[in-house]
Amino acid sequence: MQVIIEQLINGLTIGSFYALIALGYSMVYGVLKLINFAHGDFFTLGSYIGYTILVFGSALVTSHFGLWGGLIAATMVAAISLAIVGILVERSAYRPIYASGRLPAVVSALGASILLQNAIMVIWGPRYQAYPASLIPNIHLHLGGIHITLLQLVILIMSLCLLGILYYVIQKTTFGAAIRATALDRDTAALMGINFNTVILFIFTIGPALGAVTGVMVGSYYRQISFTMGWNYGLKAFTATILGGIGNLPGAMFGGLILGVLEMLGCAYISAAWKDVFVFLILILVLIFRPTGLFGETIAEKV
Amino acid sequence: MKNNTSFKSVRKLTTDKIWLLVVLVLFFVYPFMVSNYYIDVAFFFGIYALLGLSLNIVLGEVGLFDLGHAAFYAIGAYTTAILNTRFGIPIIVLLPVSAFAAGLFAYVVCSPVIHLKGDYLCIVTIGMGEIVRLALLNNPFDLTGGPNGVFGIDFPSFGIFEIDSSIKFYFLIWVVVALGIIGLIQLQHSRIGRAWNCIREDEIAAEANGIDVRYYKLLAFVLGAALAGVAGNIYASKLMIVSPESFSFMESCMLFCIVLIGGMGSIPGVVIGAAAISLFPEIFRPFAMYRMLIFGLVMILMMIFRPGGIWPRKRGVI
Amino acid sequence: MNQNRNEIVLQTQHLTKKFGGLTAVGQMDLKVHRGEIISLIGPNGAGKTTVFNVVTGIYKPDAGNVIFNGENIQGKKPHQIVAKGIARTFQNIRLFPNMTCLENIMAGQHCRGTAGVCASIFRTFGQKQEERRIKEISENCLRQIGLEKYKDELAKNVSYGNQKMLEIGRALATHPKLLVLDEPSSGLNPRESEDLIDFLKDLVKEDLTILIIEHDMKVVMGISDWVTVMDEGRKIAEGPPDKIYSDPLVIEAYLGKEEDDMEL
Amino acid sequence: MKNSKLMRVLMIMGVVVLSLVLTGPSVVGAKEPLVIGLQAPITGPWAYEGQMAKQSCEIAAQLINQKGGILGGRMIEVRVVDDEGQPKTGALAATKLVGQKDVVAVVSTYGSSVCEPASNIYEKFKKVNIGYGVTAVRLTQRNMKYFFRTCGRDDSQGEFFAKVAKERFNAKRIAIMHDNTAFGKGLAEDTKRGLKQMIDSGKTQIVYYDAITPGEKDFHVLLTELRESKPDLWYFTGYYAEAALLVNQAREIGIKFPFVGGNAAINDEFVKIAGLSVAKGCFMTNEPLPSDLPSTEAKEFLKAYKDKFGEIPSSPWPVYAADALNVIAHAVNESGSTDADVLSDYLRNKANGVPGVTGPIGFTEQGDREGVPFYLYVVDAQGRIVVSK
Repeated sequence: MQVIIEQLINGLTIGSFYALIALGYSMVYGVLKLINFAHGDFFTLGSYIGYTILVFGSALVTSHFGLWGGLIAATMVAAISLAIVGILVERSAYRPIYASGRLPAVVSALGASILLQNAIMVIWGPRYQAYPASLIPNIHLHLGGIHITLLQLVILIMSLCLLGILYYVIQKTTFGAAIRATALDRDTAALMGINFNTVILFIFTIGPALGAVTGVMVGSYYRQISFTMGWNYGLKAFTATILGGIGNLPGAMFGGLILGVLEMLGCAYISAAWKDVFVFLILILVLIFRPTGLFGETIAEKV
Repeated sequence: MKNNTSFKSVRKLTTDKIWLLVVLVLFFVYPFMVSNYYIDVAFFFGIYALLGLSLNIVLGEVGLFDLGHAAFYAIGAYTTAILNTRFGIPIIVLLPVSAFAAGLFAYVVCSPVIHLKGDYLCIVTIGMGEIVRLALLNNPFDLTGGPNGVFGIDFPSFGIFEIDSSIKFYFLIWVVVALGIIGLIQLQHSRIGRAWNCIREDEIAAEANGIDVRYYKLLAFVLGAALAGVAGNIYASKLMIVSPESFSFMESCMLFCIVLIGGMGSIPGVVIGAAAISLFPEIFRPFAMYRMLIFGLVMILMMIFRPGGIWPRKRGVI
Repeated sequence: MNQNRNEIVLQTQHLTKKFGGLTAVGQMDLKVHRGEIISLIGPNGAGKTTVFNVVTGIYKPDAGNVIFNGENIQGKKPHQIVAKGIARTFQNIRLFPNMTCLENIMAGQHCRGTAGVCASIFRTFGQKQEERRIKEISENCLRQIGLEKYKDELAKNVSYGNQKMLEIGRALATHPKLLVLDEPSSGLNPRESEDLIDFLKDLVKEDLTILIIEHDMKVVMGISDWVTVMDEGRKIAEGPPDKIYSDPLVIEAYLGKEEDDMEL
Repeated sequence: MKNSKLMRVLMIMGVVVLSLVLTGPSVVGAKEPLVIGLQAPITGPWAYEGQMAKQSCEIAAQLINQKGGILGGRMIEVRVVDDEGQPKTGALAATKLVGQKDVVAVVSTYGSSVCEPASNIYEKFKKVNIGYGVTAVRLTQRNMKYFFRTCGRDDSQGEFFAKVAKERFNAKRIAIMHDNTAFGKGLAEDTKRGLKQMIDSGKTQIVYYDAITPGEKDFHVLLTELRESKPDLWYFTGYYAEAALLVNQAREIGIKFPFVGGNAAINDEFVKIAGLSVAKGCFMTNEPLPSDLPSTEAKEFLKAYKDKFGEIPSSPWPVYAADALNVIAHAVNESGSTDADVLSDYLRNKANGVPGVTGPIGFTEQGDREGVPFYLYVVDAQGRIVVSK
């Protein structure tokens, strides 16, 4: 019985990372209907910047504030720098293409992803980088016989808090309503006085920043980062967003968590090699019976 | 031919004729002037042209968002590899067989999901692509050889005439591509091509005007898959080994870029797109580390300045 | 009461369609007779377009069935219904914008052609012949609706009025027995409305039945042989146009109860 | 009008073909230096391995040239071709090198599924090619005339692991985990064959056999399953990146049984990522590491490498690439000719005990490296990888 709980926690931990990335992903995707392949690389860039801060800049920070201070400082710097990178990518790669439809934007996003991925490789080198073990708090806990590290618990709690905050901002505040309105129908929202540029500014700072935070979390939790990891996480985030239903931010969150648990079930009860096949089969089955995702509302096509 | 050909169109016809001659001459002369390496580069350009044309049916003509097309390419290649190495069936016989296998696979997989719209269909095709790749990797029933793939595939041979050198493969692939182009042009100007374009323009209106949308979407997928299967067959026989790495999600993305950069629904555009995607990495080989960096940048710039593609399709006079 | 009218072409029996809790159409019985122009009128939200979409197979009804030429077509797919002989237009124009006007008309011919993939690729004799036939019929159709000079113009570049006519032309190209028009005159100026009325009138002479949803009373009066009135998903009256025009129930449905002194 | 579209298509193909012709440089190699080709994954997922192989070959050539080169003073030049660790680009790279007539022989490549298509091309165009990072057994079962390899084979490592499991660990319940790559799965399959004899005698059993997905980060779920299967010994045949994650996360969920890695699983990167506290006590079955190579050539090579690049190669494969170059140079010098048939005959029959960085070099009839010793390594308290007793 204990093992099942432990596996569930493992599944939820993976799921919380997917949820966070999916959230950043579906902020851009929901509003612009743009499959932002570059989001996976925002995540990677965030973890690399976090790594650099931790290794070089944090000597002074950790001496003052201890290990946790270093980690928080790294996360902050990564988030801010990714917010800037997000805006730059939006201005250069996406803004000129809004007018020419969705498919060219996909190719441009792919181009941006390849560009970012190789830029990271050129700057930080092709080798795997490792978050230094000494800088990461490593405390093991035994809650009722279940093996869990403090870091795993902190990350689980932090991601749930971030999800909660963003859920509140998106669902309950007026600015959140503006974002949701733009997601549903950009032109009408603009007619209602919602300034499209501020919405874009918001989603292209919060989205990538969230990716960066997740990047630092993944880096500190697994302590190993590579310049190609963004591609897998990006694909998983896109899957989670679709599973939850396009343009539905809470849906993306739950989609991510469900994806994590599905992967756990596939890996534990079928076989580790076939787990991704299992996950994609479930996704396709869901879409056959609910063509707009789990939480996506089926909007009847008005004829 | 149009009877009242004005002077301008007559002149245009003759220049086209000259250009065709120049191209054909070049096509025949090229392999004898360059080293094997550049013949093989032209061969892989041909493979990507054929794959681009096959995806163009689904993405360019009907507008279905297919990011898992490499799965059909893999089915074609593996059908050829397994049947040839296990049962010794000659490659040429396997050409139609792998086209049929890929087409059948497309029909079986796409039937339950063909009603999905836009991005939902996209993620299903991505899922299908990943399932095929992972299944090949995990070697079910010891059939696909797992990560080592299937090796020892023979060369295609018509009785005594065996295609084993780069030059022969060069002519084989480009003859198949030329046949594909002619077939697709005929389809484009036929009742079926029009039906596909109607579906791309407005699905509801197409259905309400007597076009069986479901049938024609499936037809596009089956034909696209069959053509990709042919490309898989020729690729397998050229490389003599097939392994799952060649059919990754990135490969499907590259095919997607070929159709978009070339020009959706435009056959000459897709061929140029294939040239861009397959020749670019080779020409920029000396830049090594920075090669892919420039490649990503070019993709962005291309979409900013030519969103419609290098040679977009013009709705011409019929 | 329907004295000298010929046999029924289309009939709906207790047709019901619900969207969630809302009953858009409840127990609707509609009868359309051959060779006539029937108008279906009623205030906004009366369920006219919903009846339309159920008859043409876009929506599946919750209850009741649709009989066309004696055959129950309820539950059939729209393209099968078109093949049976019901062609339609849409309230807001749904042409194929990036295709030429001729191609739009040829699209209508699609269900009448038979050329398959092989025939198209190898250009068999039958296929070439069929293509030529389709092209000729389409060009005649364009000439019939007066748009042949826009033959190679993209549909989206043509004026709104012409787009309306083009959509009707496309529907006609499917050789229908029953033409179903959804507010054909909306957005047309008076002169274009008159042309439309004359055009529809001589269409009927060629053994074609027309069912129209319409708001413009002048067009309804000018054109219909029979009028059916709907309100809140139910049929409240039907009969020849002049009788309907003065029917108190109809006026009440349109203008609400209190104003008694409504000047006509 | 219809065929004008067809003409335009062919016209464009002509322009593209034309541009290709112009860019085809005609290679005029200087007559004097003796060119040895190196095909390696300079970019792509294995870029790190490729670059180390390139540096190793440059050092090997530099050492030979310092001693006056071969064939009476001809200097050795290394010409590098990148195959990105992909089968398709592997074939292209091979065709490129084969086309250059001045390339005498080729040190070709890392990764069995990339080497496969490349060696077919080298065989067809009669070019001696020596694999340095390809351990799949089947590569030398194709009775090829021009293919050799300086690294060991999976099956020899599999048998070594079986010996270690019996004598050193006396393990009854063994768990084998691979990563679904050509190398990882090959070694896992050969280890299962190596253990067959012990399994049949009922002494041991394989309680866990599964694969991770390369590129993944989180293995907690899989490791919990592993823990539940209660093995005494855990053998992971994948690469060091995933090995570090696995060992780290295994300790997190309370796994105590010993970890043994395949020959690509443990290097100083592994120690850095896993952290010293976790890496301490991990074992590895591996060919002799450069630092443990007894021969004088090894010391000389490592010193030159360290002087030029600041650190010695962190995995065994680059050193095999250097030895491949050494044995080619030696064969050319001894046989006095650059003809492929002469070279291949020399390597197959006359080359035994050729002094090399990884010890004496000789080849079996099929082209495998003779007598590749395997050692059991362990990470000691200071994080150094040393031969375990």
